[in-house]
Amino acid sequence: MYTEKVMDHFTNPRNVGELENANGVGEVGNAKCGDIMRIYLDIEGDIIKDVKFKTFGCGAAVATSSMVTEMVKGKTIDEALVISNAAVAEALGGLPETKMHCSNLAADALHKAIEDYRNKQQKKE
Amino acid sequence: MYTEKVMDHFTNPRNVGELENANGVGEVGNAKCGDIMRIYLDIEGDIIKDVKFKTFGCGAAVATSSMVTEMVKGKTIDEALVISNAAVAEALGGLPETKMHCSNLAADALHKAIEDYRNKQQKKE
Amino acid sequence: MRVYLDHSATTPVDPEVAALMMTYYTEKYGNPSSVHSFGREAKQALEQARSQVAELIGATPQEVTFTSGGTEADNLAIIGTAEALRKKGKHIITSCIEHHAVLETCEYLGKNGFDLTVIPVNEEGILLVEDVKKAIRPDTILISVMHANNEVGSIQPIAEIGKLAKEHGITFHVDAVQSLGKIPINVVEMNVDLLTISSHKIYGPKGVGALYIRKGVRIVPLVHGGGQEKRRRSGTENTPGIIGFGKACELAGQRMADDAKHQTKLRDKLMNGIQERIEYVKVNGPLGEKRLPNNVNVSIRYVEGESLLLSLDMLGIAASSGSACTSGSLDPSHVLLAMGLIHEIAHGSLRFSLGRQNTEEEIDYLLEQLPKIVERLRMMSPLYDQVIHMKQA
Amino acid sequence: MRVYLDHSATTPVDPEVAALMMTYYTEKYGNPSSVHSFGREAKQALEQARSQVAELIGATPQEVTFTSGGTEADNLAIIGTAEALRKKGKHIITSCIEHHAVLETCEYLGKNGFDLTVIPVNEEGILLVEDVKKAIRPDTILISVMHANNEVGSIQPIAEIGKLAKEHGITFHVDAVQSLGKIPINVVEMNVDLLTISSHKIYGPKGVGALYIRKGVRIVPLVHGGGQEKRRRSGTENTPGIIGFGKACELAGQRMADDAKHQTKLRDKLMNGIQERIEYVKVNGPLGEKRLPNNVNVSIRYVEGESLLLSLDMLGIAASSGSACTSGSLDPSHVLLAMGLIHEIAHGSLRFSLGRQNTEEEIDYLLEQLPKIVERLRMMSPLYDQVIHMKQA
Ligand SMILES: Cc1ncc(COP(=O)(O)O)c(C=O)c1O
Ligand SMILES: Cc1ncc(COP(=O)(O)O)c(C=O)c1O
Repeated sequence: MYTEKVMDHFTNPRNVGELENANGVGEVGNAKCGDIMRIYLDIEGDIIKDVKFKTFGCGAAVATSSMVTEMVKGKTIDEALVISNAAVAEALGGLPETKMHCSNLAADALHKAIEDYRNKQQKKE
Repeated sequence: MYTEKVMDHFTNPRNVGELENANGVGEVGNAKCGDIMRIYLDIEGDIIKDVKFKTFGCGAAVATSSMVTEMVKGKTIDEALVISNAAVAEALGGLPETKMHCSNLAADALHKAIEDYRNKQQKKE
Repeated sequence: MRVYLDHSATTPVDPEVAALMMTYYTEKYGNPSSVHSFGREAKQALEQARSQVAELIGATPQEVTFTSGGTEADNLAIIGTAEALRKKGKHIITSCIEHHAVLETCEYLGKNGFDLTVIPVNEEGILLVEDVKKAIRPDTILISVMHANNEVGSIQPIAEIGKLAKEHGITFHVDAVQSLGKIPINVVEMNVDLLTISSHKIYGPKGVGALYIRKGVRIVPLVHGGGQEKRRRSGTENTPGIIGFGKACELAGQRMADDAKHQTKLRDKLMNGIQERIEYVKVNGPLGEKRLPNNVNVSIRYVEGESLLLSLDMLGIAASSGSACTSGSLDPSHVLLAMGLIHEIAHGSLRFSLGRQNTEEEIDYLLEQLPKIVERLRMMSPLYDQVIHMKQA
Repeated sequence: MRVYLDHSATTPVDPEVAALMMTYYTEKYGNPSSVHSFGREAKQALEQARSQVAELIGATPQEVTFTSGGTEADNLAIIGTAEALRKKGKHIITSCIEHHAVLETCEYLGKNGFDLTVIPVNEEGILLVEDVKKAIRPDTILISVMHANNEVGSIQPIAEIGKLAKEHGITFHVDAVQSLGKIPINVVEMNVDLLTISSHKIYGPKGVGALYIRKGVRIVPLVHGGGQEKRRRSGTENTPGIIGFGKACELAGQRMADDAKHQTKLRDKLMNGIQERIEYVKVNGPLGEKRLPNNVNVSIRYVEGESLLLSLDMLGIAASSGSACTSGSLDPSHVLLAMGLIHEIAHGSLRFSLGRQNTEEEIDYLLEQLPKIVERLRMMSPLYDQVIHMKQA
């Protein structure tokens, strides 16, 4: 069903947890659908210095969350914004068809977190 | 499918052939249905002295023909007339359901042969 | 260590059954419709299997029609009755916890001119006879209720519904796929007209099932052709499969009491063990006699079912879940939802279904591993935050 | 000596196939829908089998839907198309020599609001493309014609009919149960939309078949439930059976040329041998390229088919017949009648269908025994009297 890479990220997810000093947090999904992903960003200047996630969901949900955190760590906001859900799935070597829509939302969570960061910055200004 | 007795009568049919001096011949069935039985009787006084048959048909048709000849040889006409198709099937230890109607006509052929004998006798008188 | 705890999904074929089948694949391979000896030996074994199946459900062999499985038998029962009785009425009653093979078939008919009433269940997953009674209309032609539920093991009041159906002259179909071989079935005592059973849930081969059709009950065939199975189900008979099913039924009859005793013990050990070792756990389905001896179903809050399954799988433990993610649909188990569970909790449910070969050691292993898995996933879960915060406070 | 010459009825399972299946009965027994490793290993093997089947008919794996056999696949093709296209039209074309799985299904639809045209055949048992063309109406939704006939081995002009169907935008179904593994099949070159195949005719297990459904062709399922096989055929997959079918297809592909050569040789030897040794014999069906390599069909005048079969059977020889008595119906083979044979002669027909394992010695044995049997039965036959009298005169 899942690729080896998906199983690796599910078994040993990178960057699990919360960031006390997160300046951007994004959450997508809901418990009703069986998937919730929350991404915490620590952004300095334009750079994503640290990132963590918490996910309630299936194997694909956990693996995409883990994958996206790896993909953005150290990247600029602009680089992060071009990462799509499809790109995350691809980086994992693909996802089963049935998982492409409901559990492949990690990039959305990332984008929401960036949006949250920008909103907060604007308020500060 | 068939009882051992049926198979015995099919393999070693009793009284196959024609009777040159038959004084009663009866035929039932037709080639279209796949079953024709012809019975030859040699009747002296009231007694069936000899009997033979020829049959085109399935295993049940052959076996019932053979069986009925055994059942009537040496019997009186009246005894022969009470033999039914069902009695022949029973004497063979039963027939498959699908064969009870189309291939179980030997007693009918016998009765026809007796009828033929009686008609001929009447004409003689 | 490989621990199979998914016997409600399917079972291994009993070695004795498999060995018997082999003979009919490679040596006695005749077509039972054939006149010759190859055909006759197949036919004879086929009819012996029919008797073995009939025996286990209290039917006569003539009342057993073989199919390609439980799903086809359910379809034949429901569509076949609807077609046979469409002039008499258009109303069909079923329950909300039926297997998809029944529910989808009823819904197919619902879209093709029939009326459907779907009876609810209580929080134990058991349907109330009173509700069935209320649903009956003058044009009701069929009631279809399962004997035991595949997800939560709840046993339904079949004999009482059967009595009701009989009083009203309504055809009564029972899906007994999960109860066969686990608890006694008697179609006469239960007043059942049509009963679905499946081979691969009782250590027989996949791709074989049967529909009991009470003598005199009319049904239109689903599959047309050579007229096999007394014109009720055409197609060259799957003789090796059917013969395997027959043998499996014979063995099930012999072993039912022992199996039930053994599995009930493991079931209760597992159910209690999980509750002792893990917090925020809910047992789904009834307790005691109203539950199949081999079913355990629990909801583990704040985690999702598929993640649990994958984690168990990596330790060699095979189970199943009511999670939407394991079914390819968006909603979690319709059975758990019907029992009143909220989506969030239903998603985190696990079913362990025991079998003949399971041991205490296997249950111990599971009870040792599961808490660690749950802990790990909960630490990853945003839903668990509130609990952590509550605990810290 | 036991000589099996009824391979068109069913074949033994190849030992390699049977051995493979065993593994999936007793070890890798998971339900392919399950998430765990037991499920995944079953799923993977299932998909490999799908590729093996697709390969043999020139399809892509996604176009292969597994069923419980040829009969169900025929039903799914015909009823599924009729339901899917009922708004478009009500007219169905088929031939008079189809298998009952097609004919009975078409007749069932005929009784349920559809119009049927049944195309005749010539005396060789081959249908004329011209006749199909004439039968097409603006409301024709389906043409169903078999690739090779099961009784007389006649091969139909499928590619030409496929072209015609395509030109008219009509769904084209082909029952290829008898041709699979015997002569090449390519669904693309033949312009086929739906193709029925069955495992137990090609040394695979009984109870398994498949329907090729060309990408884009719509079909309503026959069996509703868990949504397996991309919702086209619900029910727990018969994985061991399907895996066996896949392997059998692979082997059939490898051996097809050799098998055909071997069987054509035996076929011609048998066909000629019978004609040399027995008087008043008629060969049914075409000769040469238009005939399946493994089919021999002869009418032996003045004797009845079942009697011939029983007599052969007692010598260990298994064959089949077009006699009404072997089918439980009153009429002999509808195929032989359609070819213009009179009842009387059709009743006395025999079919010998050759297989991979048959030898020259077996054919010699048959050719030695058959004349004696015929002689014995003819001496018993009232129909033969005229011949005897003619000879004596
Ligand atoms: C209650 C119930 N009914 C029907 C079925 C379908 O049976 P089968 O898998 O033989 O198609 C199943 C199992 O899948 C089941 O659990
Ligand atoms: C031409 C043809 N179609 C369909 C079938 C039915 O296939 P199955 O026996 O797999 O149901 C057969 C064989 O019985 C056949 O010969």
